Amino acid sequence: MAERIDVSIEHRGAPDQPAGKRHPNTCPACGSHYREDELRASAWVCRHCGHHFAMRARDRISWLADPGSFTEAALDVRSADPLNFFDLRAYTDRIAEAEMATGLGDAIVIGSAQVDARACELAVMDFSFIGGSMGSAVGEKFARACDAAAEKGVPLISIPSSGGARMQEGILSLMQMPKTVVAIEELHAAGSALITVITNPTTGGVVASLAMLGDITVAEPGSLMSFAGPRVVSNITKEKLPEDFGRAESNFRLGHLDAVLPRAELRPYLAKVLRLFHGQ
Amino acid sequence: MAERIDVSIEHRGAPDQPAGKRHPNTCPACGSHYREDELRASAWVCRHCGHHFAMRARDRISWLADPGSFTEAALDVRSADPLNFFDLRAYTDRIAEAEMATGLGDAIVIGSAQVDARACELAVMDFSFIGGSMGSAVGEKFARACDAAAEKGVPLISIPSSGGARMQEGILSLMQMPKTVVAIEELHAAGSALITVITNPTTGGVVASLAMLGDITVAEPGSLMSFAGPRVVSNITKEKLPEDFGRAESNFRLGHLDAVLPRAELRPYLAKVLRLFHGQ
Amino acid sequence: MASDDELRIRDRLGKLGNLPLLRGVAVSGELKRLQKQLKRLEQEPAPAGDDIWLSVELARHQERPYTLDYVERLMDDWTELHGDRARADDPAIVAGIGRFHGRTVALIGHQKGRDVAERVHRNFGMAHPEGYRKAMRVMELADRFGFPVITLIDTPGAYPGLAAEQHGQGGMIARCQAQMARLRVPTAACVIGEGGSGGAVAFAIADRVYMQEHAIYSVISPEGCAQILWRDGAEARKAAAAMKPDARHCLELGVIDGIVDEPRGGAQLNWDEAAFSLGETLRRGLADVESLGPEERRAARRAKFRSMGVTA
Amino acid sequence: MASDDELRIRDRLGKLGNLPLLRGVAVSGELKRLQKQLKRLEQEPAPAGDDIWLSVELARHQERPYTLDYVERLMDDWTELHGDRARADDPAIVAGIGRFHGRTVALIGHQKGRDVAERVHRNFGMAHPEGYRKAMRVMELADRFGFPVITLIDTPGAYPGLAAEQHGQGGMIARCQAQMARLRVPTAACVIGEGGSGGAVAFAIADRVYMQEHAIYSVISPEGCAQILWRDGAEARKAAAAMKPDARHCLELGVIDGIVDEPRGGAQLNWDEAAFSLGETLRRGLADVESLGPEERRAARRAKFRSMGVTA
Ligand SMILES: [Zn+2]
Ligand SMILES: [Zn+2]
Repeated sequence: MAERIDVSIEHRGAPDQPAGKRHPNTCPACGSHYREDELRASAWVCRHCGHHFAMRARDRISWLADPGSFTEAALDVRSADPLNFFDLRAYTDRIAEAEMATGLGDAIVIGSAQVDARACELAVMDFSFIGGSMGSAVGEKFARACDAAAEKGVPLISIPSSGGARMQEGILSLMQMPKTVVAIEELHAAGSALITVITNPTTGGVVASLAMLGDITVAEPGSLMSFAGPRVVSNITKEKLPEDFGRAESNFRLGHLDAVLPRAELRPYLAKVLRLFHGQ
Repeated sequence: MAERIDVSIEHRGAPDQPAGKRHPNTCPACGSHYREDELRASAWVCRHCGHHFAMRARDRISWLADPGSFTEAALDVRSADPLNFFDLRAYTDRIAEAEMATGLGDAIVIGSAQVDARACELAVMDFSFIGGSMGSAVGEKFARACDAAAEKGVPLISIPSSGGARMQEGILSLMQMPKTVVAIEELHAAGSALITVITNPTTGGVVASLAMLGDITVAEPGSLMSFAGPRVVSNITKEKLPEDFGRAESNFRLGHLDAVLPRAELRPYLAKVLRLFHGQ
Repeated sequence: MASDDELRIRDRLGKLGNLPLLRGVAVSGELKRLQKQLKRLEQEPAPAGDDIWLSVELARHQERPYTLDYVERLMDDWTELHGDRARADDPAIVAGIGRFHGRTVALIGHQKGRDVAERVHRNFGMAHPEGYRKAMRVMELADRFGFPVITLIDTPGAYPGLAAEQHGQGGMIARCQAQMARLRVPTAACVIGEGGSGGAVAFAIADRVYMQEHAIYSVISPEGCAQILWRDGAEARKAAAAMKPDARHCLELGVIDGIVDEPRGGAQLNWDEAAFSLGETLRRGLADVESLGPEERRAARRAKFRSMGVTA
Repeated sequence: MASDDELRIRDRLGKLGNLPLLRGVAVSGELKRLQKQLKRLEQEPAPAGDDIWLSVELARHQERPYTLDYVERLMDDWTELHGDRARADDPAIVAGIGRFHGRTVALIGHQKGRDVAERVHRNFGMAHPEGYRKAMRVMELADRFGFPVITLIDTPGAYPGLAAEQHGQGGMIARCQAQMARLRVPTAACVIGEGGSGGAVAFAIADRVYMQEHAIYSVISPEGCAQILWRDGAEARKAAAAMKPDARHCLELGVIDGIVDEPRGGAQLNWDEAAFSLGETLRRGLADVESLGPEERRAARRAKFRSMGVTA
């Protein structure tokens, strides 16, 4: 039997973690080390080589939204455990631990904001919460962000980062794909735009649903975006994959992205796009 | 400057005419020779090797439509000469000669018919009239066939065969592309189906308009169907083209056709499809 | 609009599964179906480890009927349509039109191969983006002519090859779901074997979604789940027991609208009986939503999927 | 609806060209434009051999402004969109959104290269099917958001390569025309250089179609026509004189709705002036059809193309 593709968490899609523990503030590309405040000041971009570190959801929002403009929504939505799932550990334990470690309710933060004085909704994922995997809570919150944008007639800026589906929620995690898709359909029916910023990594079920339906879709440099992760694909093809397999640059070349934008250019780009969609 | 592609008559797309005159009733594939009545009896298919000879438009209609069911329309529509076009000869002379030689008003015959007792409209092209080229008369008659099918709520069976646009009508021949396209849009808006049977050869502007917009599109075996003819393409690529370049079999493999059907299977297939679209 | 009886039963169905699953879903004339499902949930015990694993095995049984076996038994004047009008005809997906209980419908399904050569040709039912594009073309045609759409789901998953990724596998699956969410015609889907992750869900955004009794529907294969969570692919039985990909649990979780009975021992033992049962369910499913207007039907379909999931 | 004055002038325009060209076309507030075109047809002599050949040369002039040169001068907040979401981003076609006279529009055009490297990169403005698919994606987006669509046409023709044929060049051009015929938003097109055959007409199904004074629009290049009809590519001047691909003749034949003045001597001599003139025409063209409802506008667009051609 041939190998299967899954939309579940693919840890292999996570940022490179070579053997030995590297401090999260050490640049994996050039080895430069930064203090937390230095990284924050540079929007988590390595000043030496330009490597884009992952950004936490709340950091991303503080950096992107006009100061004081963000109002978080659906703070109370939490993952349930409908299957009483237990592998080597209980799913409820994994959730509790992730909540403790990240200070987040689940792998997404949503709410309303202004960017360069234009109103929008934000839906920003956080890879540090169980690999940014999409379970019912992520699906529900993303869908509510669509609802809010549709209701207010403003664009939704979506910033995915995900290893795939939350397999501990079984088939219900798979159903978050159509759930987010129909929410986007309703958003579009209401005349609002979806602007998507792919960040590293975005793989699995999120790619086959909410991440690839943007009216405009851009990515940060070097971001991995693929449905199947590179290791699954190389196991299938039995070949060495192209160096830049699934990276933003090759996805741009292959017609899947409107632009690859260094973080420094992202805010003015989004401000411009908001002006264009607000003008109507 | 790189070579250009044109939608004009491409004589190179015509059925093979090797050096030396071959009698039209001699099979170009195996050399078998037939009397006219033999060819008619076999629907112009070589009994020896299966080669499909070109069929004249009226022969095609007699063969396809239920006996006595065909009523020709727009018999009076003729090519005009809006540019007073003169190359080595006058366009008006070419038309007059074609009319004499073929007994047709132009390179298409349209009308209403029944196929296996189901009403439909027919639009059948004839390559022997100036290479089946599409000028204003062909465009107008095809569009009227669409109008009639839309009005009666029946499917249109379109059987193209064309070397491309009628360049002696200049830009007006190019405009027959959008003219037939908008006629098909109106046909679709009225809920009628377009069923297309590609015959050898179908190239140039007809491919980039009426021939490729069928709801169902099938082809006779071996039919050439390409926008640019093989010689233009091989001049561009400077390579030997695949043996079956542009042939029905490769177009099927490449996703452009629903089926490749020997002439013997075509009538029952069309009857079946008419039942399916009439059932609504 | 739902009758009081329907709402009451839906409520009980929801409570049984402890789920907010049926919120906002317009229903019509499906009282009997709901009663039957309720009875099933109340009277039959939920399957556990061994039962679930049996379904995993039967869902993958190499004698199980495939899409074209059902087409042969359920459709008249079947006309298969080929090609994505761009670059390929993907044999892992079958699409066409035919007459089903007297009216023209479109049918789209994954297609596995029966012998080794056909399995390779059909790529084990794992589609490329070109296959989903072919499906979308036929859905568009069906919608334009008012043909109801039936989908049959039977795939280990979308093909994870290099070209598939380069040609936008993820985006195509997303757009296929979006297109199903946009259709104005009645739609019914059934998982007839393996409902494997994104490759399966691409065809599952239907007004009525069914599973055969021994079909499975899951976010990841039991082997894949075991590999990741147990770090041992051999723990697939444990993973299956934990993920509950069987029809009974999918019904309880509100993910499907009903279960299609199989011949005793599995569909592989009697293709005709399996086909009859599937055909009756699909016919009733389409009839359930036939009387709704196109907008209402589409809104109900979207509302159903919008409501799926459980949050605390 | 057309005023009596408009109908009278349209009638005279038609008679001048001896054509049934304006039948069934709904018009609105374009009296001034028609009067100007009428004056042009009455007062300026029709160009013959040398004048036509001058336009052929100017249309291909390597200093002539290209699509992105006009974008730079006419659009604010220009945002180029890339990729067909399937397999490529075709640099021979530029597509994006931006602000034009205060409102968001989509703009799509062929793009030639200025120096040798860019010419190769842009494939001399000859698009692959993937380029037309990118254009269709942006048209769909524009239609959904109510952005008017502007197309700028400047291509020797669609690329006649092997892969282009294999990926359905003809079908894609046909579907691109069909999509333009379906758009609900106002649309305006202008041939800004070479309007070469099917590759050009793919973008030309607009409410208002213009040509710059020295643009050409033809079914085949003069060289190609000469090769086939005179059996000698060197007879291109004769072929051009016979085919009459110049703007004045296209207007007379009812194929375009107006001519955009160029700076004296040609657009290549003053890009800013050429851009200003083009921008004013496009703005007026969109305004002409703005007040129509989407259905009426689309019906008028279709009726215009349905009426093109001359039969005896
Ligand atoms: Zn660095
Ligand atoms: Zn023979």
